[in-house]
Amino acid sequence: MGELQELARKLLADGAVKVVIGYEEGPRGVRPAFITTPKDADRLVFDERCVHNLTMYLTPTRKHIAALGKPAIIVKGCDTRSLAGLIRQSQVKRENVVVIGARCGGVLKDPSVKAAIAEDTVADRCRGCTIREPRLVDHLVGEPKPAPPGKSLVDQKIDELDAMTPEQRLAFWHEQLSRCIRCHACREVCPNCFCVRCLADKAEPLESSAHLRGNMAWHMVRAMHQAGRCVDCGECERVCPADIPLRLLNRKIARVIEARFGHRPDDDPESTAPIGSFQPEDGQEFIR
Amino acid sequence: MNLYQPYLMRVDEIIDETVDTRTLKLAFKDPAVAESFTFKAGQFGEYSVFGAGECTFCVASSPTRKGYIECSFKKVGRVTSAMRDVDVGATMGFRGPYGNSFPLDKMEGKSVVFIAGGIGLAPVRCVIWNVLDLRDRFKDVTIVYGARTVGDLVYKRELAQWAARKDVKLWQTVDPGGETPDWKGEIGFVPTIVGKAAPSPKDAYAIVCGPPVMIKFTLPVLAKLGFSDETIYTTLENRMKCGVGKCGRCNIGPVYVCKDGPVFTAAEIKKLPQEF
Amino acid sequence: MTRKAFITESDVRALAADLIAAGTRVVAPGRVGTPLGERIEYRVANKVDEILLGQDEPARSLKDFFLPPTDVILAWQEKKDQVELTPVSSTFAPQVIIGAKPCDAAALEIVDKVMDWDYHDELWFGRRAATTIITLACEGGDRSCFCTAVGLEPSGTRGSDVLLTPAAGGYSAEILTDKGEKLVAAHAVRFGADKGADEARAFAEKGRKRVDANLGLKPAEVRKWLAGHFDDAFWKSIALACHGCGACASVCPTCHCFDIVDECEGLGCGVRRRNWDTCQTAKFTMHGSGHNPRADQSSRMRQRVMHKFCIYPERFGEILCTGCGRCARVCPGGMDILEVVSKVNEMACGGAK
Amino acid sequence: MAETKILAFVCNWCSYGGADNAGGMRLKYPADVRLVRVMCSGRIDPVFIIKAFERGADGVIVSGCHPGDCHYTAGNYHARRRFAVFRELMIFMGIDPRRVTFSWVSASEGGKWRDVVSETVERVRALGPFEGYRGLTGRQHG
Repeated sequence: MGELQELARKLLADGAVKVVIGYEEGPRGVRPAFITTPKDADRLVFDERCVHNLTMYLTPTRKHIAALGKPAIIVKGCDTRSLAGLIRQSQVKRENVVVIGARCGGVLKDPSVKAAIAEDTVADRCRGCTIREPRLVDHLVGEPKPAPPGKSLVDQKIDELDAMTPEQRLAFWHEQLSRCIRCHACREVCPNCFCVRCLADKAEPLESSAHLRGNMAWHMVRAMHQAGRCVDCGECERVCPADIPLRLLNRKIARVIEARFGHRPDDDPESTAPIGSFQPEDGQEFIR
Repeated sequence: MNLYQPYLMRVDEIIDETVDTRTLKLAFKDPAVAESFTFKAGQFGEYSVFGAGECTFCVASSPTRKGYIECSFKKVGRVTSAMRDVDVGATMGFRGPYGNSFPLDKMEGKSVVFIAGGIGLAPVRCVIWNVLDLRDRFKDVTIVYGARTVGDLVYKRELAQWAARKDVKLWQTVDPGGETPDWKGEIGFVPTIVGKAAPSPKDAYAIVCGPPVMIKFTLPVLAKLGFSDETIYTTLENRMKCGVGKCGRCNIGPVYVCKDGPVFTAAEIKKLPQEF
Repeated sequence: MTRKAFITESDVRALAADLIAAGTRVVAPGRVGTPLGERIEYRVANKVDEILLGQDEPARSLKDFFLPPTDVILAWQEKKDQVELTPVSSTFAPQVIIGAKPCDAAALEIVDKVMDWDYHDELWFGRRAATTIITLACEGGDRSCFCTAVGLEPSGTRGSDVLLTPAAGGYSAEILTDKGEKLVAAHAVRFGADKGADEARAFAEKGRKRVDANLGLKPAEVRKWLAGHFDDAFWKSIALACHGCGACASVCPTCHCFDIVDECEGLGCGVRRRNWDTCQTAKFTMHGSGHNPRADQSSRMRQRVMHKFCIYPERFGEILCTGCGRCARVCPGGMDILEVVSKVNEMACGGAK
Repeated sequence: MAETKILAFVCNWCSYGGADNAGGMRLKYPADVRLVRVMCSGRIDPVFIIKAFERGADGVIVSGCHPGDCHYTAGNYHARRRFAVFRELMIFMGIDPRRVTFSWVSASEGGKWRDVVSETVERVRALGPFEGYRGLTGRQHG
């Protein structure tokens, strides 16, 4: 058995953890798995189809997972930034979870089909990845992998949008957001969306209807609430049943924050959040 | 026009029951509707404040009183907050009546025991007045009503009226510690007082309404007194939106509270999955 | 009173062109380009060449056109102490759906039952009455399809007014209802004499076999098991990966639950809307007091499965599922209703437990 | 030119005082503006601005204490970061940022308040009503 499965088996057998949150083979490709007995550890898989960011299963909103007992979780390098965020925001205590880092060389755009990582198969968010070897971990598994190829298309698309006229941009977003049906799947899979009661679940101030006015408000508010916290794991975009390019919004804001406040999401639980902190000398050229 | 279109109602009277509960008396704006509108004790409706939304309550007034309906509510959310803000003369909406009702025809000629806790008196009060307005058709009427504190007792004016009537046996109670120095009623939890009141199960029906915990402990007391589960009625309130079996949220297993209820016998409730 | 005819693919397009030219709304599968790639959706066709007469399943079902994600049910306007209501009309302009999936057409008939349960939902049936559905037989979908397990057919006629089944040179057309007959009569020039019936039968047979391979089910046994296992540990085990997002319900052709909300359009005026809602979120059943009868995700998951395979069949004699497989395709947690139901089926039939 | 509807969110300690001061000094400015007083500019959630447009505002003014003057020490610094991001988001979504004025107005700056309002009104009047946003529900019924 592989290194990962052996480690999981041991953790469960020793009683160090009660559940290993990882990936297994499902009817339509790889999916999240919750392994609770040593003999089931065989079911675990880890390869380039493991696109899911599992860290949201650690948030206090997932009561049914917490009920299983102390978890171990399999994370990719990128996922550790979410984990660091959850620790930073007091949602997860580092000592309450065993972190198994898996070395990663990028995941697939279409995880339902097995394929090698290449320029045209790799998920866009993996391009330019700098964190292939997770650091915030208790155990590290897998062989070092080469960096995923290619340049981010999202950044390219943002540049295109920035170059458009405001009317064109508005038309673009109207077209995209008109497909939104307000299922809020983007929120539910997001490790940052751990609010006990989301603003969107209240009758005020957001309109819950799936018309363009309500959709614009929801996506702007969500983007604002993600500002400085989004780690671009791309889960919201992956799960959107309407294929709305949500990464464009979050990535744009991340770029604004980096340009203005010099902050990038990292895997350090001690770092400061850009929204929620300030510098007296922050730019204010837009303020009268 | 569609089935979600409410009747327009005028707020005729506002009665503060406790610090956080209030009763609104609503009259139909359309005289034709006022004339033709009928309902049965136990039925509910969707009350709305335009701009805030709809909310589900039983009709708290008796079907024997025509031309108006009353609802009693506690301020907990957006709609009930808006309902607290309306003034006399304001316009509200009402859809209904929906759901089944208490079997008054079956109860005729029998004794009736009413047991209620807190604001659970609202649906029971509807039946009480229905019975009292047709008093000669029923045998003994016993009412056991309790609340956490004296301040939490609703329909105080009517409690006084019932207390004054010779043809009604009224037991009022408050939870220990909830009494005031001049409190003349009982002190103790509703199930205990029911045991003390010990209404006869002979030819009798019981109507129980209140917080789940009160119902839970009252049912064994009634059973001990000899009431069968088929003669005990209660009403369930689940979150609802449509009131007519379409919106899909009020079901408890296979039972739709809006269509099969809200009135159930204890026997029916025991058969339900414990998900309410 | 079904009769058969034949129509070529170019005549289907010509028929659509005639309808569009006459101002009838035509809804058909079409490609929608997004920055994330192309998707196929049922949508209003403005031009004939947008219509896709293929086998790909639209990402969303037809319910959007009968129970829109958001729909105005009335408008109000305050005037001093008075409120004026403007009811919305429940008569709708005619629309023709071309190229519907048989499962999506069948879903409408299934949901009809609840929409007519003692109270007649005028908005639903107004749209139903205004719509003529030309269905395109299905060759059997992918591995998540299981329509034959819930009593439907890839070439089934339920809910359709006209069923087109591929045959050499075009489609064998089965005219199933008065509405279908009326449409065909009005466009008689587009239809030829019946031919290709044998090919159509073979197509249907092939499709059925293909779907059959995915899942065999004994719905009555499943229902019985579900009715008796409300508190089974099974429910806890299947909901772990569930995010409670409700994406499954939003793409489901039969999920019809909704919310009613008021929205202001300024001061003293606004509209009341009916919006899609889903049993998968916590707030769906949350009481004003904060008490929630379905407090955890496993109870919400159970509700969805129960509603589809036990409650609805008991009430209306229909499984509230068409086996279209969309929920499995869209689930971010990789959950699969096929898997859940086959496990139930196994427990129900295999004597386990 | 037609009157527009401008909603101003002003902080209790500085900008509301500034507006008061403008009134006290009998400074004249267009009557298009309605004030909503909040305790601090840090309380002004971007969703307020969105909501204002939804309910029919043609323009929005957001105003708080000058940096360093916040009654709560740092509320306006926090607000500044948030607004910087929100403004860029608006631009990215294609919403005209000229419909929103961010400003610092102290309690003694009646003149500045008049200028902020006058400039905003002039700009928003030139842009015309913002029915486009409020009407995004597309009330079609089909």
